[in-house]
Amino acid sequence: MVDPVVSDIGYLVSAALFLLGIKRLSSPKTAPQGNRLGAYGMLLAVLVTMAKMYNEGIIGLELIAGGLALGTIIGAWMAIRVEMTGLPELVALFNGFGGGASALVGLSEVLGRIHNGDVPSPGIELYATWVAIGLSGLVGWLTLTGSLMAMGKLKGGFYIPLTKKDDRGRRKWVNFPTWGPPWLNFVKGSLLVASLALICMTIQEPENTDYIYAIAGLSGLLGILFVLPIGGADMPVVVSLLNSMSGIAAAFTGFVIGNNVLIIAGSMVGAAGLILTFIMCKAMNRTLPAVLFKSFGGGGKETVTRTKVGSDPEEVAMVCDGISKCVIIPGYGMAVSQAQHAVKEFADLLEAEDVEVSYGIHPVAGRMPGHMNVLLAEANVPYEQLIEMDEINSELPECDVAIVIGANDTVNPVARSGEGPLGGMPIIDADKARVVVIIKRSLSVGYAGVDNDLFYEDKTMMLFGDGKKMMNELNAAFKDL
Amino acid sequence: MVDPVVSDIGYLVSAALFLLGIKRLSSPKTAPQGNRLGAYGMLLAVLVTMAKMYNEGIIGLELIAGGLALGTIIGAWMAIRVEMTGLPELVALFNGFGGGASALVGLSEVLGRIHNGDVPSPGIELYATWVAIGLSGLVGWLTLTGSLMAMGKLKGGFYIPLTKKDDRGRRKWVNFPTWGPPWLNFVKGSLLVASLALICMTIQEPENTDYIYAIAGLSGLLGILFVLPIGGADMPVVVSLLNSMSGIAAAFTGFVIGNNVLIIAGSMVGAAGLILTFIMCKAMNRTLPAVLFKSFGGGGKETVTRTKVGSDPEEVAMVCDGISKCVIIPGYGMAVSQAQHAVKEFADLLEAEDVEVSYGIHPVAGRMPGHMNVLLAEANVPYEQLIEMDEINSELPECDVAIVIGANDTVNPVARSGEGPLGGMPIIDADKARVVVIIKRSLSVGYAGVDNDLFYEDKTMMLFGDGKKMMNELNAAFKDL
Amino acid sequence: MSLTLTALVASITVFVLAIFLGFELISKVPPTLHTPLMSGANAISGITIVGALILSNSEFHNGNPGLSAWLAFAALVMATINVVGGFMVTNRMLEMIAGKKNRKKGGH
Amino acid sequence: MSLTLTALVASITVFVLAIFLGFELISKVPPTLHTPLMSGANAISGITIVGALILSNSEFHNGNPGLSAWLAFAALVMATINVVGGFMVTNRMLEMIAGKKNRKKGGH
Ligand SMILES: NC(=O)c1ccc[n+]([C@@H]2O[C@H](COP(=O)([O-])OP(=O)(O)OC[C@H]3O[C@@H](n4cnc5c(N)ncnc54)[C@H](OP(=O)(O)O)[C@@H]3O)[C@@H](O)[C@H]2O)c1
Ligand SMILES: NC(=O)c1ccc[n+]([C@@H]2O[C@H](COP(=O)([O-])OP(=O)(O)OC[C@H]3O[C@@H](n4cnc5c(N)ncnc54)[C@H](OP(=O)(O)O)[C@@H]3O)[C@@H](O)[C@H]2O)c1
Repeated sequence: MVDPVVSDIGYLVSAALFLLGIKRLSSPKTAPQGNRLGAYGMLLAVLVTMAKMYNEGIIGLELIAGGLALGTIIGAWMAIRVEMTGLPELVALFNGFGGGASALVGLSEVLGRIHNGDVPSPGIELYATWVAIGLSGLVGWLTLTGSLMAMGKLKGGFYIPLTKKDDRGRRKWVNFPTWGPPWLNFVKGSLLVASLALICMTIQEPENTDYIYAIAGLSGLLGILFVLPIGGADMPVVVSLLNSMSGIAAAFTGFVIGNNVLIIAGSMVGAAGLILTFIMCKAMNRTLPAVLFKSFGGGGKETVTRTKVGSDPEEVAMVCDGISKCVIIPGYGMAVSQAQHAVKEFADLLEAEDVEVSYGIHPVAGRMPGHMNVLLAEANVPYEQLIEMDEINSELPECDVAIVIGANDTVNPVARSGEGPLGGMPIIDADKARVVVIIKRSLSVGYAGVDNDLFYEDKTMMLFGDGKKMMNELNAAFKDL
Repeated sequence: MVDPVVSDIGYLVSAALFLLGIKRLSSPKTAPQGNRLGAYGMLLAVLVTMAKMYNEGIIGLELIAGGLALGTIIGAWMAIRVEMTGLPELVALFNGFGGGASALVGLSEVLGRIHNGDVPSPGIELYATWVAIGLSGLVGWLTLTGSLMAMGKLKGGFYIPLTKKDDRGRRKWVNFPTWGPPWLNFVKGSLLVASLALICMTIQEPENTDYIYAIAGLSGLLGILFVLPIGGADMPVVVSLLNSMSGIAAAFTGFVIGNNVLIIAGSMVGAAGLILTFIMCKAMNRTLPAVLFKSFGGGGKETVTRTKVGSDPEEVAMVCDGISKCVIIPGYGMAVSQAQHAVKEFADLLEAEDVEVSYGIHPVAGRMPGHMNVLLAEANVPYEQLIEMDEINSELPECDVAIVIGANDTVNPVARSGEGPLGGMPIIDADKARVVVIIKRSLSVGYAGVDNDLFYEDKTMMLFGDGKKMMNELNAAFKDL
Repeated sequence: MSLTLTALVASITVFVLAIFLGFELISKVPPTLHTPLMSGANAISGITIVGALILSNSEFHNGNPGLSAWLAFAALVMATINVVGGFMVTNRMLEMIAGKKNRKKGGH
Repeated sequence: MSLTLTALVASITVFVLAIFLGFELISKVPPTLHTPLMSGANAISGITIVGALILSNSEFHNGNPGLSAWLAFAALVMATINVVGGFMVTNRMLEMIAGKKNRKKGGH
């Protein structure tokens, strides 16, 4: 008699842990603790559920143990194996799994009920349960396919297997498509309306599984079409939005199986994720509707027609000799080439000569928010040297040398003009420094696919090559001075 | 069949309105709207309840209509009639009524149940209901008596009726007592423990009304002893804490009658009130335990032994002629004498002579937070001229004349020494101005009962008399110049 | 109104969530608004009026109000004073603070 | 698991409160924490694992798992990946950001 209460209270505690977890995750000092609290909450919820099942008699032990073991191994393996550059994709993938799981739970429940002849007669229970199943399916499948699309876009594209390798030993690369004529929005709208209509129809004919499968199909398609027109540069925002949706899907699943902890945790994540989405939009200087309904960025690479003579490490080392202030501006290229340790070594060399070194961190440098901070922290760069955009911009006019390593869009002066895909995005004013050194492999464009005038300015020295290799050569040259 | 749902949803909407109301009340622009949302929520809750009762059959119509009418008339009359200086007392009184109402509901429920023989047999229902009744009584009665004490202390004292009138035509005035030896904390602790023990005993003997009455008695006494040692200057903090408690009492009442809207609204107010209490403590530069368990301020007036020759309005008007910057520092005395319109007129006169006028607003000037802002807004002083303490302090050294009207503690330099009742309270540095004019009726002390050295400084001109009268004379003198 | 365990736990869930919500709702309040906020929240805590209403209607014995009905009546009066007075007085304060500003904007 | 109206409304109440709570919880997040917060919240949304567990245990017919049991199994695997991988990866990110700082404090 007392058991269900104990488990209910256990669920309540776990919901409270989630709540505190989310709250702590949003502040730098408490974030690791926040994550741990969330994990404890989840562990508690699982244990309480198992205890409850144990009380009622476990019949599917193999299935349960197998599922848990399999999921744990795969999840842990992915989490451990992933490289830092691959993090955003992985988060998107996990998110898709979450949405998919919610949809599957709903599907399993409805099929099981139909099979067992346990369909309620028309009345509040039927309406509430079937609507919840329909909605958790709609949101869940959408999250699954949308997240998989987002993952592909975050990778930027893929190598076609079996094609001829080029001179750098790589196979043919295709970009993930970004395509969205204006009329696609109508299609998306119709799909949504059709799915909702199908949910209404499931109530009329609760035993008809066709409707259920149709909802799955339509909402899966909707997820794909939803992400298709959105440029890769906007993917973090989309993933955050999908994250919010996977929370909502979990909450609906909670209505399906009548469990409060799913409702609480799911809707909390749903709401918090939505707020985070807005915060991220603001950081990228965009509005959510603009992100979702106007295609932008990440698509076709422009062909570069202008040329610029490259410089060499020795020349750059000489320029850096005897200066008093140097700002290092890292970007995606530093992440790809894992140049952070070499960068840190260079900074140490400069500091030994009493040069003041700081790092200018653009909020969307790299491929996920905070990407640069993570990498530079890994290389033991002191936190105080990581300066945020606004602050570094006021320092740059007094800076002797700005070293831009693997960044492009985030220092592109065209953004100030307010036009084109980058228009209006705040940038780091690298061009205000006395000398600008840019380390990248070519003159080609960055994420947003926009040419960068900064490369062609007189004060700019281009150091063509892989980021890590060039930094190491630069360090060697500097030591040889 | 559908009715209870409609009413439940109505309650849910009203809870949401309360939530938005509280949120909006905490930001200047949305505050009036927040209050309105709260009122709509309450109206909705009442209407829903009436509709529900109507459905079930109304038997106590006269009682209900009479109670609502009587309460509305008294409440509205009090709210309309109150003077601005009396606001804090009124809030305390209303708060006490809220707590008392919760306690009475619990009492009514338990007596009714005992009378009807509707006492549940031992089990979860008995435990939950009786504990909730006990707790709502404990918190509710405590809130009632504590709030009444707080109200008395906010008034500062009372005239003893029927005593001989003095030369100003006033009867004998006694200060509200502030008394709290350290051992009183033990007494309070014991009372609390005893009340909790009584609640446990009501569960054993649910039909025994003696316990219920004993809880009421003890917790009422506890409320009195709780507020007795706390000085009048700390009353707003205490009222805020009691406000939080009245919310908790309402939440417990919600458990008693099994109604979610009471639980939601009550616990929300309870939590929000607690946070507000901490915020207010911080603004007054104190900690909550210090406020609650160390008696301070508002007590015995020191006898003034030193003397200072008063000035007259003509002299002050001459000093104010031809200056370029004047800061007006209002305090409780301006509120009492309703001098704000005269002050505004004086400011207009100065501004006509191109003097820069601003008002220095101390966060705890007057008898409630924001007291001065309310009064000056009433006199149409532009909002931009009301400068907060920190900001005005950086301006005061360049100020020619500081006019202190009815303020005392908030400009008392002794606070900087860090000792005595005022020690450590941030003050407005009126003494940094070139000339200080102080308008008050005598040399006597202010709220905290501490003598003020500023009165005796050479640069200080005392203008003795009622605030409004002196301001009007000053205006006349200034026009005559 | 027989209380089941599940219903009790559901109520406790709501209680806990609302407490968390209350904590989160208020973060920074300028001193000017301390009093109106306190006063407005106080008016909301008069929600106990719902309980007073219900009991004023139910605690009758053979059509006559008993002691507990009169207690409920007293609770109803107090709660109504708290609610009506509370919202009105808060409104008065806020009109002083904000209303004047608005009127000014319109006027000048 | 027959659903009454009252229970449904109670669930909706909880739903609404939790949504409000979610909105209030997050107010200002520094850009560095956007990704970990997203990733951690995502792991929490894997709470659907509870549903998958329950259904993995119940959807049997004569002791044999039917289609819906296998669906629940798939859901369980996915949810577990989401939960385990999600918390671990978040932890890795945060260790990068914050852990290093702490180690430094200790070391130097
Ligand atoms: N932070 C986020 O949340 C986020 C997420 C998604 C998208 N975005 C978008 O990504 C962009 C970030 O700007 P960003 O300046 O950091 O990067 P970027 O504009 O994408 O440019 C990166 C540059 O690095 C170079 N590069 C690539 N691999 C390299 C290697 N191995 N060694 C050296 N250089 C290499 C590339 O030039 P070469 O090919 O010539 O070497 C490329 O031009 C913005 O448009 C932003 O909106 C941001
Ligand atoms: N704001 C709050 O939340 C709050 C609440 C409660 C207590 N307090 C406390 O109250 C104090 C506020 O400081 P304060 O500087 O505003 O006031 P105060 O220190 O209380 O001094 C007010 C002065 O006004 C004078 N006065 C009284 N009636 C007057 C009249 N009709 N005309 C002219 N002067 C008159 C009094 O002197 P005479 O008798 O000589 O005229 C008195 O010294 C602080 O100690 C604060 O902690 C604040």
